[in-house]
Amino acid sequence: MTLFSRKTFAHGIHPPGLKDDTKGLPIRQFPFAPVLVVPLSQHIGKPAVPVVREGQEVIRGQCIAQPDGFLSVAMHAPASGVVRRIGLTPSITGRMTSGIFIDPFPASTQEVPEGTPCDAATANPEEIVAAIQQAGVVGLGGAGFPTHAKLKMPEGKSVDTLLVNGAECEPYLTTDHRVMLEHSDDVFAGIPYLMRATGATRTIIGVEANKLDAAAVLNAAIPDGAPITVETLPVKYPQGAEKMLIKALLGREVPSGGFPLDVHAICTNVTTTAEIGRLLPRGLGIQERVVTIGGPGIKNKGNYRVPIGTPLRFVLEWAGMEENLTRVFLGGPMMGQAVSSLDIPITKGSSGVIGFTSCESSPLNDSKHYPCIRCGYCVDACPIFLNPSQLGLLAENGEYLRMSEDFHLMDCFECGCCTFVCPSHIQLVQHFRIAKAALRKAKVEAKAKDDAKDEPKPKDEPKAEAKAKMLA
Amino acid sequence: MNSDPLWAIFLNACLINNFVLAYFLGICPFLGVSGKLATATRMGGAVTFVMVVSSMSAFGINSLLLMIDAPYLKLISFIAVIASTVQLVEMFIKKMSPALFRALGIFLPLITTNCAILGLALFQTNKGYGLLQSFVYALGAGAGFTLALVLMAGLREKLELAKTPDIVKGTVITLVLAGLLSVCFMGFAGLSN
Amino acid sequence: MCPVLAVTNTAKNALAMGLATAFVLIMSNLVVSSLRRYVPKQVRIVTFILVIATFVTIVDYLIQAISLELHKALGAFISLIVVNCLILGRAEAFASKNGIYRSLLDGLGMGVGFIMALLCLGVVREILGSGSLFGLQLFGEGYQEWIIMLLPPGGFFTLAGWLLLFNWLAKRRERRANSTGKESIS
Amino acid sequence: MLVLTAVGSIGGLTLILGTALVLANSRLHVEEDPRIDAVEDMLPATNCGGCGYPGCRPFAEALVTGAVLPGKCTVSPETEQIRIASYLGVDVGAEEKQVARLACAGGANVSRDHAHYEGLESCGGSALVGGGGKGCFWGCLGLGDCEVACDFDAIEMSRHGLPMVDEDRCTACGDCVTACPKDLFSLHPQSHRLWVACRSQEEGDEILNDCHVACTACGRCAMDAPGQIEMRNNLPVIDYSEGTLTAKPAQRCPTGSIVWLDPKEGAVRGQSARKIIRRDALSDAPT
Amino acid sequence: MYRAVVGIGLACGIAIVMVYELTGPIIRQNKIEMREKAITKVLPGATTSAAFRLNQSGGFDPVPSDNEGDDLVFAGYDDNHELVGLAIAARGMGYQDVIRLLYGYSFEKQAILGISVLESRETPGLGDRIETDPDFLRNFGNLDVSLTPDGAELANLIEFVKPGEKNDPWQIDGISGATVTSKATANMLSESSARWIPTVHPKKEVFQYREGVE
Amino acid sequence: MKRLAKILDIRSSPHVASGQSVDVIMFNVVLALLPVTAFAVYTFGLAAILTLATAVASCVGTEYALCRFTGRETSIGDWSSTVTGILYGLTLPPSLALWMVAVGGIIAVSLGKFLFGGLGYNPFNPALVGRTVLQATFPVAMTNWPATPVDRFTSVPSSTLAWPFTEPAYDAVSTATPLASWKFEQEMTDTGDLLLGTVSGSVGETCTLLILLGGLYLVARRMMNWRIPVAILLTVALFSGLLNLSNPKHYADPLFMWLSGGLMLGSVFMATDMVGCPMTHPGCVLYGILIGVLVVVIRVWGGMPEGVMYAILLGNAASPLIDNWIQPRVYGTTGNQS
Repeated sequence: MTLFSRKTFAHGIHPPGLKDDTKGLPIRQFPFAPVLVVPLSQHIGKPAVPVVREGQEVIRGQCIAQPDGFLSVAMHAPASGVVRRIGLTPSITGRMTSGIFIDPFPASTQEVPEGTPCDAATANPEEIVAAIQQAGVVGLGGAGFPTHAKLKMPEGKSVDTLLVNGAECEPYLTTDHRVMLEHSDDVFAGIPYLMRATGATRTIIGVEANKLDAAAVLNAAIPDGAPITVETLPVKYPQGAEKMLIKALLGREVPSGGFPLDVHAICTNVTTTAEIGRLLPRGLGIQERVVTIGGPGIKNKGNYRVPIGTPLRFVLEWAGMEENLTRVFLGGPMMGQAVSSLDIPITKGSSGVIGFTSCESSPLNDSKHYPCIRCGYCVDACPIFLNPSQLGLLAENGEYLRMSEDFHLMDCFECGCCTFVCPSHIQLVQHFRIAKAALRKAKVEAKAKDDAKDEPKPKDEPKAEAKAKMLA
Repeated sequence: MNSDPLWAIFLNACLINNFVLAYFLGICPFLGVSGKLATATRMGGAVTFVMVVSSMSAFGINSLLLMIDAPYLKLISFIAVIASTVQLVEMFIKKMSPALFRALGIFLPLITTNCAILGLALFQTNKGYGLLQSFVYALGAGAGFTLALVLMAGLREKLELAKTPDIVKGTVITLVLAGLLSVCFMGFAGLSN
Repeated sequence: MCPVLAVTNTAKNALAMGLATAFVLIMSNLVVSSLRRYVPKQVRIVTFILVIATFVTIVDYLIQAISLELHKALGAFISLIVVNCLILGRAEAFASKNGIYRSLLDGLGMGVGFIMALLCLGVVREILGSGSLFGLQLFGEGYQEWIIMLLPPGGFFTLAGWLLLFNWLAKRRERRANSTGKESIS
Repeated sequence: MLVLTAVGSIGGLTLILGTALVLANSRLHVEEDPRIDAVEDMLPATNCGGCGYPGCRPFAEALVTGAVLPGKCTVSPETEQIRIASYLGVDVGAEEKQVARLACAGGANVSRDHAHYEGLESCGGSALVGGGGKGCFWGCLGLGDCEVACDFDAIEMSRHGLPMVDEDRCTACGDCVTACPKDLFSLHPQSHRLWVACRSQEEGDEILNDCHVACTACGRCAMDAPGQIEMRNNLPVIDYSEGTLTAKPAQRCPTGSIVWLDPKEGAVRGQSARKIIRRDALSDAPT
Repeated sequence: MYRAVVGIGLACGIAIVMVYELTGPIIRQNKIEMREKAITKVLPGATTSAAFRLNQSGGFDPVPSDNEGDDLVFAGYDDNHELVGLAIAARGMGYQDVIRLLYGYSFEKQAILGISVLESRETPGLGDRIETDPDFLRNFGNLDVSLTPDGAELANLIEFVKPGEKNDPWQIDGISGATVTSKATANMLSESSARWIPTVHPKKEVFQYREGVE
Repeated sequence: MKRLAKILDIRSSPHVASGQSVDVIMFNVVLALLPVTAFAVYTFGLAAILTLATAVASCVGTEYALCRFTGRETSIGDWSSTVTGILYGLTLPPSLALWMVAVGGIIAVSLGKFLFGGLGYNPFNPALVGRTVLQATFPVAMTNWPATPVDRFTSVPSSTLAWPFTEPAYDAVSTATPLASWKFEQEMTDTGDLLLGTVSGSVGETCTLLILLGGLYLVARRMMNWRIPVAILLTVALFSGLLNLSNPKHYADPLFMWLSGGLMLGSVFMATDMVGCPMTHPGCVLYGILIGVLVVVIRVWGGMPEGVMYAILLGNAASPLIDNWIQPRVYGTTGNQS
């Protein structure tokens, strides 16, 4: 382990860490809510298909929904209980999605029966990929991308390095930190599955320097002879982003619009890795996840193992909230999404529940909004080397098409660095989200129109683009 | 005969007495085509090219007129020659590069009635420049025109996204910018000393 | 508009330039409209330019004959009347399609308008720039001239100022018209 | 002598130049259909895209090639379309006037918010933040993206934050349809009078806590007009092609989520629904 | 088509020639008057003038006075047909563009008697003070351009000095605030006088008044 | 379904911010300018106080009036017009008539800033717009440098209090700025004097050391891009150094170039105006080089002794082009954008 590695990426920002409240608190089990809601779409891709009926009794860990297609994963019952109904539930995206409502049996021991194990040493890559899909594993860092889909090697692609992402650069969040400290064995149990599935020959675990204890624990726990190294990285946001981590650890740049595979790397979150290491040898599926519950608006801060589907209202009531709690978001404060309804359940992607009170005057909230003064702070902050200032001006004028064509809007992954540093308090990220949504919509409309037309007309695509331009 | 050194002629035409910013020549295309940088660059190139061509033909015509001692025909023959030269160039571009033609659009015929072109021919004969001097003068004037046009286009592209008051948008702001650029160019005064 | 801006630094020059332009405008309108039947479409522009250039040459010599001083002040810009978009524009858009009488009226109207426009510029620039109007001192001895008004930037700024004023007036008129004519939709 | 030089040189000059131009004209001429310009002149030049082409010029090109009929232009008045049609010698191909309609009636006077949205004043923006905070996840966010998108000033936001479409001005260009992040707008022929002004797919009365005019999927309308209205995804779907529709289903609707759009009186609701509509906005506190 | 173009071209040609013929004499007269005015200004006392052109051999030929060009000198005569002096043109780069001016040379005083600006685009109110500033114009009341004893060159070249520091008769006091233009004026005078004075001075006789010359 | 008990606030991420703010930045620029201002007052006395006060008052007043007139929310609170006012005042000759100062201030804010849409959209530095337009308007007054009287704290030059629109009367004793005396008389000024500011010149451009101090403060607080002044100064040094080597008599040495005139004030406080300079670091360096070259060219070969303000304005004019050509290389792509 090199203690003070200077490996990092260019640009980025240094937000305050704010992890001290929870980083020393061990993971605790969270109680079961009176009703658990398992949304069928907790991942990117098609929703899973329920395989239970209303009124059916389920056992904890039982598969209750099967994947629909390759970009979809299975769902498992978070508790033993009875399926009350299958209906609409609000989700963090602001749309209603279908979910399975389960009333847990209050008296149940909530034990999980083991299933068919999958052995890392003997299984072939296809089996591992299938097992991971069946276990319902998605990226637990927050993105929600089905992990097995990453591991499936397309024709002609190869991977030499597996990167395990322990950067956890978001303020407040300490789940990865605790997992690395408490479940290093799971991490090292998970790594062989991933290496075997992808054919990677070495593994690097990247840990930010504010988690030196975790790095030390991992380093000490590396199995003898395993091609695994632990690297500490300078503390910088957004080091935990896939592209940034690859740049920091390998010095390679993922091509614009491409994937880590294009530079022979694959990147998984450390908690995801630990989860694979915990589930696969026992043939289980995900029924709970570690969540940091913190922020100034929360009374009993801590790291909890929360059953999937626990409604936020229950989480907050149980953890206790301050009187003047006004904002709650899932994930960290940089990229986490604001919660509009407390009926939203905890999903596989929820790495944190952060509550702010009305006293936490985020400068974005209260101060004046100024026009862009072209100070260039955002240009210096953007880890993707975009020009957020220009993009912001274009967005205000509704020039969405130019944003994507001339200024690489689609490379933006909404890390929030630009908005964080902006002295004019311009909601750059939100502008970009609107622009992307409008462009996506225009594209879909164009495609729909294309399909609907009997004779394909070349004029249709420009038309949709013109539309996108007109949206302001 | 004029004995100004070539570099002084170039600097003079390009910076000190910039056609657009000091002589108000070629304002129409300056206001019209300076909206987009890409177009402005091409327009600048086109004007420079036409300037050189018409400067050369004006020099020829002028020598001819001096030979037959008919200075009173200067203006009418200049305009005729320049107009037809430009029209030929226009047809040529339309034939050779429809894309370029489309980009410059209606402004190609505008070059015909672009005072900068005729002004160049007139000034050059008034100053009594020789062939080489005329050539350099045309190059300088074209470069100056392009420079002003490109600077303007850059500024206007930037301002397009600005919250400029409605009544100022368009011609007014362009004129103000031209005035400010003109003030800036005053810094070059006296350069050729 | 282009070439005439340069000589509007005094009201006198502006007036002279305006008159010269108006003269060319009216005469060329006349000639063009009377010739319109005989000129084939392909060579229309060429002949128009020839006609205009002729009148400009004539004006040039006339001014030289009237006052060499004035000719010196206006310089090569008289010749540049040829390429004034207005003249060719009117010839092409109006005179070539209308009768002599109407073309004459059109030329007169446009010419007067043009003179007014140039005067607007010239008056402002001379008053501020030299403290005089048509060469007449307006203020006392101690007046501090605003030199910039006599220089090219002053021309740009003055024109911008007038346009701004007109825009503002138009906007105000529009707003007034709107505020009465708007009905609510239920 | 002077006259001779002048005449000779000018004559010679014009002769040479004229020849050059004539030659060039024949050699370098680029063929372009003059009718395109003529037709473009007759089009409204709004470049709205309502015809399905990126602008008026491409539409003009398509008109000239006969790929499309003048009636496709939703903006230009009928007289202009007839002019174009007679110029090109084709049919007008007029279509019935379409207008944009909003499938939501939940203004601030009848609906509540779950959460208070802060940020850019744009529906598109707020929709991306937890759905915008409106109690009904399907409902109109009321920040007026459609109003901005409309090039014809046909949309104005009402006092209670709902867009109102001026059917006379609406050209059915479809910009509002694209602009609405909740996809509440759609284009319909003006003659379609019966209209479902709700998109909520929730079943039962619980939705009424969030919006008093939401559809509760009670199905009464479907019973009133069998064959013409059927319930799909907890929402009535009207089949306009099946016979003549009457205002009856709208009168029976208990929440007023089905309305009858009368050309004179505007949206007509049933007796029970009329009581719901309040003059002023609801307070944020839940009942 | 040809007929129309050529016809109109011919008509235009004729019109122009006619106007040229009509206005030509007046214009010529105007030009002469204007120059006379300038010559009177630079040669106090002169009322009439005659033009001479430098020929190949270094001599001067009388030419009609409506001729133009930089290689001309003008002799000025008073009411008694006495030669007052020569008016010589000078040109040089000013602050903004070329400045052309005329200066008067007196054979008796071997000095420059006055200048008149023919053409300048200098900054109004600043650079154009070379025409109006009385302090500056006073320099040319009697600016020494005397020749060396052998007559081959100027004894002292004209020099430019800071405002208020004129000590010698061949020095020109600058205008404060318009240093560049006044310096340019001094330079072009210096250059022109160094070239012309040695040439014209010995040929005083050539320029004496003759009948028949305007 | 149970309904929410309380209304939450929702907003787009990120939910935290750095706390940097435009008004704070502008206020710090004012702070950084304080030493220079204080020194100006010390050197030129009452005249400097009046000039600076009028400059600031006219700029802020114009901003306020225009905002009122157009019905915009007033933008005085962002301190930017104050910065403009101080910078503009610092570039004026101490004896300038106060009515001219006011005219320039009005021009600076209205023509230089407000017409373009206010803060953030002005392509040129407003203070320099005011200064340059004033230079073109009243060239004589703007190049008049009277010797500072001993009783500078009790009396003002006679020209200062001229009635509006009248030509000011100038005191007889005038001095030349170091640059002018070098340009027109080839006289060098002592380096020590230049450093300490005991020379004639504009109100705030004389003391180089204090300007640098202010600049260092801003750099330390990361409110200024140090690359711009460094690029300008290095270019000037290199270019004039080469000239100086080729002909020491004819061309001044780099140190003199650095310390004389408005180069320090301009490169530290005006060229670095965020609104008018390019956004990327390479762009800023290019911009600095361009300004540096123009400064030397205008100073050495141009008609005027000083060219910094023209150079910076031309740099401003060129910065959209620079921004257009030099875009950051986007992660994962090989070439430039667009």
